[in-house]
Amino acid sequence: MPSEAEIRLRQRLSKLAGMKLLRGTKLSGELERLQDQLEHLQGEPSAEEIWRSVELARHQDRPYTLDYVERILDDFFELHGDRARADDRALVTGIGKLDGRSVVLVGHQKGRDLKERTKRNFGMAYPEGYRKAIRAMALADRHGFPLVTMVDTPGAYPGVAAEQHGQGGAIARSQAAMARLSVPTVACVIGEGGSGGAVAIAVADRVLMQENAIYSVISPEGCAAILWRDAGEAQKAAAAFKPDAPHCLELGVIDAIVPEPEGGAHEDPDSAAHMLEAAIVEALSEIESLDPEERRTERRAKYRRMGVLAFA
Amino acid sequence: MPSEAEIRLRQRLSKLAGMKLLRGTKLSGELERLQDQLEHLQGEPSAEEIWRSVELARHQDRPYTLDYVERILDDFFELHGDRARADDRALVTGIGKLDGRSVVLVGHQKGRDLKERTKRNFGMAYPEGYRKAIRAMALADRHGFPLVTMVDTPGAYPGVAAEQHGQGGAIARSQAAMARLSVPTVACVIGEGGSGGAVAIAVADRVLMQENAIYSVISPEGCAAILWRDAGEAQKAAAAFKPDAPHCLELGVIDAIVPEPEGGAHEDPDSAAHMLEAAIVEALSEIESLDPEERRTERRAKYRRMGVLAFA
Amino acid sequence: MASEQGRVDVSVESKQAPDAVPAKSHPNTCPGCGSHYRDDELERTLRVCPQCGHHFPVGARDRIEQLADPESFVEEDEDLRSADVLGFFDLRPYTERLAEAEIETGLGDAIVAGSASIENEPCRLAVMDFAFMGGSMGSVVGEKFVRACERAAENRVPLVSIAASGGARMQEGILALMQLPKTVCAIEDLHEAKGALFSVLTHPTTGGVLASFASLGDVVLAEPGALMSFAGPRVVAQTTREKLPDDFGLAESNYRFGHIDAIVPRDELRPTLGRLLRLFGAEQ
Amino acid sequence: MASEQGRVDVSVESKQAPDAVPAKSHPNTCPGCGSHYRDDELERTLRVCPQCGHHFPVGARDRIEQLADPESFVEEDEDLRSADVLGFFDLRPYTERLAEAEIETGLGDAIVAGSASIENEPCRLAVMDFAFMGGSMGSVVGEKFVRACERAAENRVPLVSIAASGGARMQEGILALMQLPKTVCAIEDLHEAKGALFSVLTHPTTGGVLASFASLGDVVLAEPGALMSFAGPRVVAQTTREKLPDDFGLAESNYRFGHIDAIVPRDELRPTLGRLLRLFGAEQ
Ligand SMILES: [Zn+2]
Ligand SMILES: [Zn+2]
Repeated sequence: MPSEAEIRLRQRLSKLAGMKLLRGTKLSGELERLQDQLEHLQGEPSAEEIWRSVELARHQDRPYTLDYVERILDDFFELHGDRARADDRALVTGIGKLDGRSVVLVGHQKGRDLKERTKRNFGMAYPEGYRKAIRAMALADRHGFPLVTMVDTPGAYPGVAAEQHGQGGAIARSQAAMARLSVPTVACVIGEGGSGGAVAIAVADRVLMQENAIYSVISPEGCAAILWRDAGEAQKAAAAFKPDAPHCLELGVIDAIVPEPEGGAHEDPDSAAHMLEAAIVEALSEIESLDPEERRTERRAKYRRMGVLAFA
Repeated sequence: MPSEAEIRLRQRLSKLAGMKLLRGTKLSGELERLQDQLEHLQGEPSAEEIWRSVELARHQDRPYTLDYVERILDDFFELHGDRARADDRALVTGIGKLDGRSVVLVGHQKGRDLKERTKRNFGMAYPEGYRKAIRAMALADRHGFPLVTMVDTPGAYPGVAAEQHGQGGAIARSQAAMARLSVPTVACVIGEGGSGGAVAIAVADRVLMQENAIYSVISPEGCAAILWRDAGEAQKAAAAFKPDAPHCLELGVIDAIVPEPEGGAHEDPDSAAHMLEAAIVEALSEIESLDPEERRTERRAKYRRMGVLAFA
Repeated sequence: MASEQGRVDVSVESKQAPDAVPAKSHPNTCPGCGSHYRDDELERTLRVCPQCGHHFPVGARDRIEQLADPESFVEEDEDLRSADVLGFFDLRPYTERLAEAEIETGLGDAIVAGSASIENEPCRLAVMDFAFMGGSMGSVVGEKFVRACERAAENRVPLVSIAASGGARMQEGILALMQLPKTVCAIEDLHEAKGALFSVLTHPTTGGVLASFASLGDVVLAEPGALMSFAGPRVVAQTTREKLPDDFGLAESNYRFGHIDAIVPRDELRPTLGRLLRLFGAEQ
Repeated sequence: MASEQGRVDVSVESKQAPDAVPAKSHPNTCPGCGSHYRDDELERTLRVCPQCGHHFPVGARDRIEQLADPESFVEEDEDLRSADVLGFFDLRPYTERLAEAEIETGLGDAIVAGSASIENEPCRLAVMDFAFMGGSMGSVVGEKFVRACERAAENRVPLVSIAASGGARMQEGILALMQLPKTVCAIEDLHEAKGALFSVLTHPTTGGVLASFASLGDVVLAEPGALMSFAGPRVVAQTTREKLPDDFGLAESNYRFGHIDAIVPRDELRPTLGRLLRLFGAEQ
């Protein structure tokens, strides 16, 4: 007998009834997992709840990648530089032990105070950052280390030099590198998952998303500026394109929602790290046993299914 | 009954009798090929003959890479750019048809007049040039196109920006890329094979060298400046470190010498191109039939053997 | 503010904006030199200004006519349409915008795909059309591109892609963003099958399309003067308060910085693709 | 003129030059702050100036003592010697220079290799010595490095390489240049066997060693103030007539430009390598 959450889920899915759901083939298997997740949620997020996610995802005290690294990874050693031009501090890469195994970490990094924000360019990477990430991914693959990424960026940096250095191509190639990896990969959206700059490091076997993180094709302000010609309409825009975790889960874009402490991750970073670690370890244990070739095929098949189509 | 050339060869090799020749295991098989080659040579090159090679290799009318490309390759399409920062004109990459098959070409390019020399930076590549080469190599491997390289550089460019952009690392990684390729690879030293900048694109299944080309660890002037503190002693230096083709063949560094027209390649570029094409096609036909894995193993084994050792 | 990166310049995306800026001039008036042409005049010159060489936009069907051998093009997946999975509503519902775009352009979405031959070399074609909602990429563009990759691999022929796009289609939300990895994964599969992709960038190719399949061609070509940037000029100017270089994001600048293999004037595009098809083609 | 690229600055290579420039000061006088030390004082601080942090050169055997667990180092291939295949003669025969270097340094060539453990983690060590003909790389350096790679792969332990080199050894001509691809191929083999290389660059690491194995570490570390450039400062200055930046080619500049993972002061080198060995080690 279906639970209330499952009924709610079925109702939501029924909205798609007239369309061919690309990922439909996997739906029955996924239903159980979705159900588990939905039990923790209180109904369809309202416009206010979505906006609260936007605010929490950007909260100035929210834990950043390195806050989790120091709580989750042992013996962490940071890898620097793209071996060509620069070491982009908006994106950190390194190796550490997670629950006994060595993993490679790639994550955006924001700054806490003005000085560090400038150094980290507000978490907005240049192409050099993505090239450093590609280098770290290659190292992971060479040594069989799983890859864990942490996504937390308003977006890739939109600057003259960034364009000249090939921002679009770098983001495309970072995704391609992740599509090629033989090792297990887990991506975690831990704050702002802003557009191409986010998905560049989020093409993974399992994509996790914290309860109050956002993941979106455009920032609310950017969307509002284009559609309403008024960045102040950001709240309305967010309600329209729904960057919150429940909607991302429902659309099959992420594989699981990671709970946060009451009030948001910043209220208790230790607990937040503990929950995130548990989710990553669980996700890894699911995929580590797979044959590498099969794992890669499934990863690509997952993205192959993304999207919703109608027919003329 | 051994030919005079073979006797001469044996005499030369006998100088090494007291040492363990690393490539000794292959010597018996190689003797025949060496003999063929040596029949065309007139004895041990003298200091004057070596210097004549240096002069011919640098002759201002000597055919450059693109002179051969237009004579040897059909439907040539040049590939530009390193997909990061620049398109280095000192190193050209492209695809063309050689004797009916598509091949990827990578070669240094000098300029004929002052304007083109500047544009081509005298054939001295920046790291960006080697990164463009690595990109072309990856394309060759992806599509199963054989790789043909043409080596003609005084050396990698020694400038402040070149160092800042990672000249040493780029040269190392270009060699590593060639060591990894599954496709057949042929390198041709067609002029100056200057040091690291040359070997960066010359790690190949078969290394050919034109009769009057040179291949060396350092330029004669550079060596003279260090050892005699006088760049004018270049001729003496060249006689000491022997960058000529016969010596390179004898030491096992190249696999065959490609004849040039009487007086040097510049006297008849069409004939020179014809001879070079024949040699490349012959080399390719030798290695195309091999299993890719075996070919790569043999390529690395060849370099594994290079060097001469003594024992305490 | 740095909040709009990943998006295209508003002016580029005017087709997608609710109150499109009124066209400053007639579409057949050359922005390069001010000359004005009749439709049939421009048709004869492949929509390139004979005076100054300015490349006017070309719709998907016209482009296919310019490139494919006569009668060779067979369209595929023409019945695919976008779905309004988010119930997206700004000033008007997304569904209404889609219907309007279909009526205006006669296209089902911003891409037309099918089999063809160019200079007698068989290939697959995937051609975008900026007139359909600013060439924005949603589920349909992603799906049709992926199917084109798959068929190119099956048939062992190269895929020729012509991009013209303002970026990801925000009305499809996060699923639009997912078309980036979706198309990227398809190219990886194509490459593992030893298939080739030739990517041609036309004005404009920005945002999510540049940050995915358009940048991943084995060979990347661009038309003269085409804007190809991840972030649009207006966003960059607003964010950085820098004065932009005159050739910001243009094909010429991208060529200089090593991002494309060649800038190909429109009348050379067909022979260039023919040459590439001979070099990469099935008879290899 | 541009003829010396690929070679190291003459000053760096003075050990190799026939008329070595007379030492400007006592080797135990700090070039950073002018302080003078007794041997035993410097020994206690790992040959780092306690006043200003200047890192004095360290010979191969001292370096091994600093890094390896006591009694853990077992040398290999100590009997390999260079051969004078070219009959190289400048002001004196190469063979004479080799004999002199061996007597002066007590080493068979510019590299010492063997098995060891660091912080109880087993590894292979390959340590260069600048005192032996400027740390130049000929057949022996190449061969011993390659054997160290092979043994690291066989024993499934990482290889730690400590570079200090003026570049390829010109007295061995083209065979010296061939040590570049030879060591590079060995690292490819090592990587395919899932082996790891940690490369530590010390002052100076230039020319052919930088352009081969030293740059290819899975992790690349450098000591503070170490010169690491392909072409030496003097060659660059002569060729380009540019004024060089103050930190030209130094580890600090290379770090900024993205070429190394970390600058590690000498007293942190052992724990850093220990950490890396735990991360990459066999128990993985
Ligand atoms: Zn005009
Ligand atoms: Zn001092």
